[in-house]
Order: sequence, then C-alpha cells, then structure tokens
Amino acid sequence: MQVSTQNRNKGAVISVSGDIDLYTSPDLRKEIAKLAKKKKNPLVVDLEQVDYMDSSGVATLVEGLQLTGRYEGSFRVASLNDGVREVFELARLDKVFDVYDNLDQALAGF
Amino acid sequence: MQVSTQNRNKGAVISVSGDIDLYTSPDLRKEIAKLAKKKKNPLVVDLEQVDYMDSSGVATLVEGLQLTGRYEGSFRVASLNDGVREVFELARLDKVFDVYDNLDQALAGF
Amino acid sequence: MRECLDIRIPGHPKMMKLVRSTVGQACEMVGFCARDSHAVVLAVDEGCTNIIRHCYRDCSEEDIVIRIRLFKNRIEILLRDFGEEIDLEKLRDCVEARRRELEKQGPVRPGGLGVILIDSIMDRVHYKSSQKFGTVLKMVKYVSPRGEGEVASKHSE
Amino acid sequence: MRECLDIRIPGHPKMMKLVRSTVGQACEMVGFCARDSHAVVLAVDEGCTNIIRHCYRDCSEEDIVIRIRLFKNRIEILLRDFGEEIDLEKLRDCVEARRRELEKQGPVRPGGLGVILIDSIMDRVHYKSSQKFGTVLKMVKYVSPRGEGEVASKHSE
Ligand SMILES: Nc1ncnc2c1ncn2[C@@H]1O[C@H](COP(=O)(O)OP(=O)(O)O)[C@@H](O)[C@H]1O
Ligand SMILES: Nc1ncnc2c1ncn2[C@@H]1O[C@H](COP(=O)(O)OP(=O)(O)O)[C@@H](O)[C@H]1O
Repeated sequence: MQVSTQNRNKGAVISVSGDIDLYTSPDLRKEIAKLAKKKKNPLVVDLEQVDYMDSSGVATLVEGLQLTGRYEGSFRVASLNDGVREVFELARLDKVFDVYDNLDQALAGF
Repeated sequence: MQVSTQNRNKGAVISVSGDIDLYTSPDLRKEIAKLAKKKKNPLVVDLEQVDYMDSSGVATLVEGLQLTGRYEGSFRVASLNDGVREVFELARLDKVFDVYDNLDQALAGF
Repeated sequence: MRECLDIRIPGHPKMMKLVRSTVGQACEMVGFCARDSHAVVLAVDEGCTNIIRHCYRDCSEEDIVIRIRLFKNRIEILLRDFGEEIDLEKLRDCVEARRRELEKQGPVRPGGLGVILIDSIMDRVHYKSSQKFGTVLKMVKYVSPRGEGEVASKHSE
Repeated sequence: MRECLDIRIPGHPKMMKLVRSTVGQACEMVGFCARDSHAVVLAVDEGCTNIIRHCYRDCSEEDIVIRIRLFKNRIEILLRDFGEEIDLEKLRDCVEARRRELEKQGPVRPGGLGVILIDSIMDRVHYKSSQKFGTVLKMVKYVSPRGEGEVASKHSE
C-alpha cells in the first residue's frame, strides 16, 4: 500500500493505492490522524487505486469519521471499486460514509 | 486452456487460450495430432491468448513439428507473449520453430 | 482425486497477501464469480487476522494452517490456530450484540466487523475449540447457481 | 519474522495452477521483476511436474510439499516428495547429455526439457534423495540488481 497526500485549500486528499489490510492499515491510520490533527476539512480519502480492503481498513476509515467529527469536519471517501464497496455493504456501513463516485465530485465546491 | 480450430484452405489455425501445462497440454496434443493426420499445411498454432506455457507445452509443439515434418508440412507458431517466448529461449528451441509475430504474418500467402 | 491444499504460514499480517492470492486462485478454479471469490478471500483474511490479533495477540510467532478443499459446487476452508481454547459462547454473544448494533445504525465505532463479515459471506461457519488442539474455524461457501449478486442479496434479506 | 510458507498438495497436474499463483505472489513480495517471477514460477512448476511424472509415475495420490522462504535478496524453494530414492548421478548425466544435444541443435525431440529449465533459471539447484525421506529439491534465486534481462543474459553466456 502507498499513501500520498495533497493539500487543497483547507482540506486534504489522501490517495491510497494497493491493498489496505492488517499489515498496511496502520500507515493509513497515521496519515489520517496527522491530517485530522491539523483539522483538515474536508478530509477526502481517494480509494480509486485500492483493489482490496478488509475490516481493518474499514475500521481505519470509521476512526477517520470520528476524528473529523470532533471538529465538525467533513470526512469523504471517493472512487470505491466493486470489492471495496462490497466490504462497506457487508459491514452495513455503506450508509454511514459520504461516498462519492470520483474525486471531482468529492471535491466539488473546494 | 481452450482450443479452437479454423480451417484455412489446405491449412488450419489452432487458437489456444489460457495456460498450457501438464494438465492441459494433452488436449492440445490431441488437436495437433488430428490435424496432422489430415495433413493440414500449414499448421499454425496461435498463442496470442496463452499467458503461460511449461515444458510439456514446448514438448507438444516439438511433436507437432515432427508430425507435420513427415508430410513436409509447415508448422508455425504465432504471437508469443514474453513468458512463452522465454520458455523457448530457455529451452534453446527458439531457433527451431518458425515463429511469427502475429497470425496475419503466419498466414501470409494462404 | 482429492482437490485439497494445505498452507502453513507464520501468524503475521505480512503473509496475508500471499494467502489471499492462493485463496483467490482456488475460488477461480471452483468456478466462483469475481464477486463471490472476492468475498471468500475477504472471509479467509478476516479469519486469519482474527487469529493473529485475538488468539496470538499480535506478538506470537505461532503458525496458522489453512486447509482448502475444492468441490464441484463449493469450497471448504479450515483455519487452524495453535493458541489457547476460546470461549465460543462469548464469541457468539459478542457477534450478536455487534450485529444488532449495526442493524440499528447506532453510534458508529470501529472494530467488531471481522466476524460479521465472515458470517455474512460464508454459507456455513463453524468454530471448534479445545485446550489441546487450539481452534478450528470451518467455513463453507457454495457456488451460486445464479452467479453474481448472491452476496448482496443475502445480506439485504 | 520468518517469512516462510509451506504448501502441501496432492501430486496431480490440476493443482499446478494453484501452486503457480502462490509462487508468483511470493516472487512479487520478494521484489522480482515480472520476467524473473515468471521464470521462478516455471522452475517450480517443472520441479513439481517432474515429481508427478517420474517419481509418482502419473498415478500415485501422494503429496508434494513446497516450502517457500522469502528473503530480502532471494527466494528459496524446497520441493519434497514421498517417493523412492532416485539416482542423482543418473539424473545429472541425463541432464548433461540433453544439454549438449540442445547446444549442438541436433535432431529435435520433445522431452528432457524440465531439468534444463530449472537449471537455467535458478541460481542454485540441489537435490537430496534418500530411501527414508524421499527427494528434496532445493532451489535458490537471487533478486537481480540489474532487474530485467537477468535470465536471458545468463542463458546466452
Ligand atoms: N480467532 C479468535 N480467537 C479469539 N477471539 C476471537 C477470535 N476471533 C474473534 N474473536 C473475538 O471476537 C471479537 C470480534 O471479532 P471481530 O469481529 O473480528 O472484531 P475485532 O477484531 O475488531 O474485535 C473479538 O474482539 C474477539 O474477542
Ligand atoms: N523428481 C524426479 N524423480 C525422478 N526422476 C526424475 C525427476 N526429475 C527428473 N527425473 C529424471 O530426469 C529426466 C529428465 O527430466 P526432464 O528434464 O523433466 O524431462 P522429461 O520429464 O521430459 O523426461 C527424466 O526423464 C527422469 O528420468
């Protein structure tokens, strides 16, 4: 898994590529925590290049939602491929996240 | 592995897809033997859709070369991908076969 | 012919990618659609990471043995650890509680998702645990005759 | 952490696709380029099919155990069968004869290619055989610092 971040005005986009699993999710968690500390708003996680995500990835995103919630920031996930979308659905968390079809839509207005 | 054959004038083209290994090569062997019995000339094996071939596949093609040689038929292989080409090279048989970049070239004049 | 494969790996997160690739290929051989293959891979991954985290507590170098059995109409996967006996009653209660929580869409919290995923994906899930032999998690998934959509339709029932 | 994986399969050609997929993923994790990964997969495949054909004579239901060890700079793969002791001297002679034949580009015949491929691809190849423990084929391949082209350049030396 690779993570790279771009600042956009007051917000930030974390672009992830590769697999998000128990081995790699701590790196994503750290990056999200760092940006949440800076109160980035919105905080967008772009999953376009992610082929696989397990429950540790979902848990990491739920944490992001909680962290940004503390300063009333908007936490957004963009570009879920079929497999990633299914994990959210199976975990019944698909309604909990602000999911955008692509990065442009996630960033609209910023 | 899947094999399908098209007759072309006096010749025939065997199109193979999938992996040619110890498990699947007997099917290819059977098809080549059948067409060699009918003295098809040229006998072209199109490997464009083959991702993987092991030494049992190479042995099968060497047999084809021998069978068609008996009636002075031309045995041709077309569209080797990198992996397949490498097996020929490693087995030092790349010079033994009439190898064509694509099916059109293998069929030129037929 | 028995179509059976045993894999033995150290219980470390780094090995999961290798397990996923093998299980994915096994699913393809059985004839699962891409969606179901992905789901089975996910269930096996969750089963293994649960062993690493809860049974080996992220620190043991014990192994995990994965047995994969291929059938015409299904795949059977057994995960075996070499840890302490676990309280299956407690596990079941914990899962039931988490499931109700998610159904009510109450306050969102991370964690507690792995067992739910396994349960939603696989057609049969059975734990067996003993002090002597550790825990075996047996999971079975049938090839859906309807193909695509099986997983989704099941969880929205 | 040990990065080590044991796979146990029945000695049947149908299982090879599964082995290839696992070995391919292991090579990727070590950091081999696509070309070298493919070559290592081929060598393992040839080693296994030799066991199936020559040691188990296409009919036994005995198992093959494949041990894969991942290192920073190399992969080590051990193939183990449960068959009779084999005559390693004879094997070596047979390979040498076939190699000379191919180098001279004499009359072409099928067969006798598997061991040549293994030998050309892997950096170290070692057989050990005994009546009691069957045969173990140990193969080592180093990650080429130059990347692409390693296999090709080696065989044309
Ligand atoms: N293999 C296991 N060994 C011991 N306990 C387990 C195992 N799998 C699950 N559990 C228990 O079930 C609970 C729920 O697991 P899970 O759904 O994966 O969520 P999480 O891992 O986030 O807690 C765990 O907290 C643990 O107490
Ligand atoms: N695992 C093995 N057990 C016993 N004999 C073997 C084994 N591997 C190779 N051999 C011997 O070496 C010879 C050459 O093997 P190989 O290069 O794979 O070509 P082929 O399988 O086409 O004969 C075989 O014919 C066999 O006698």
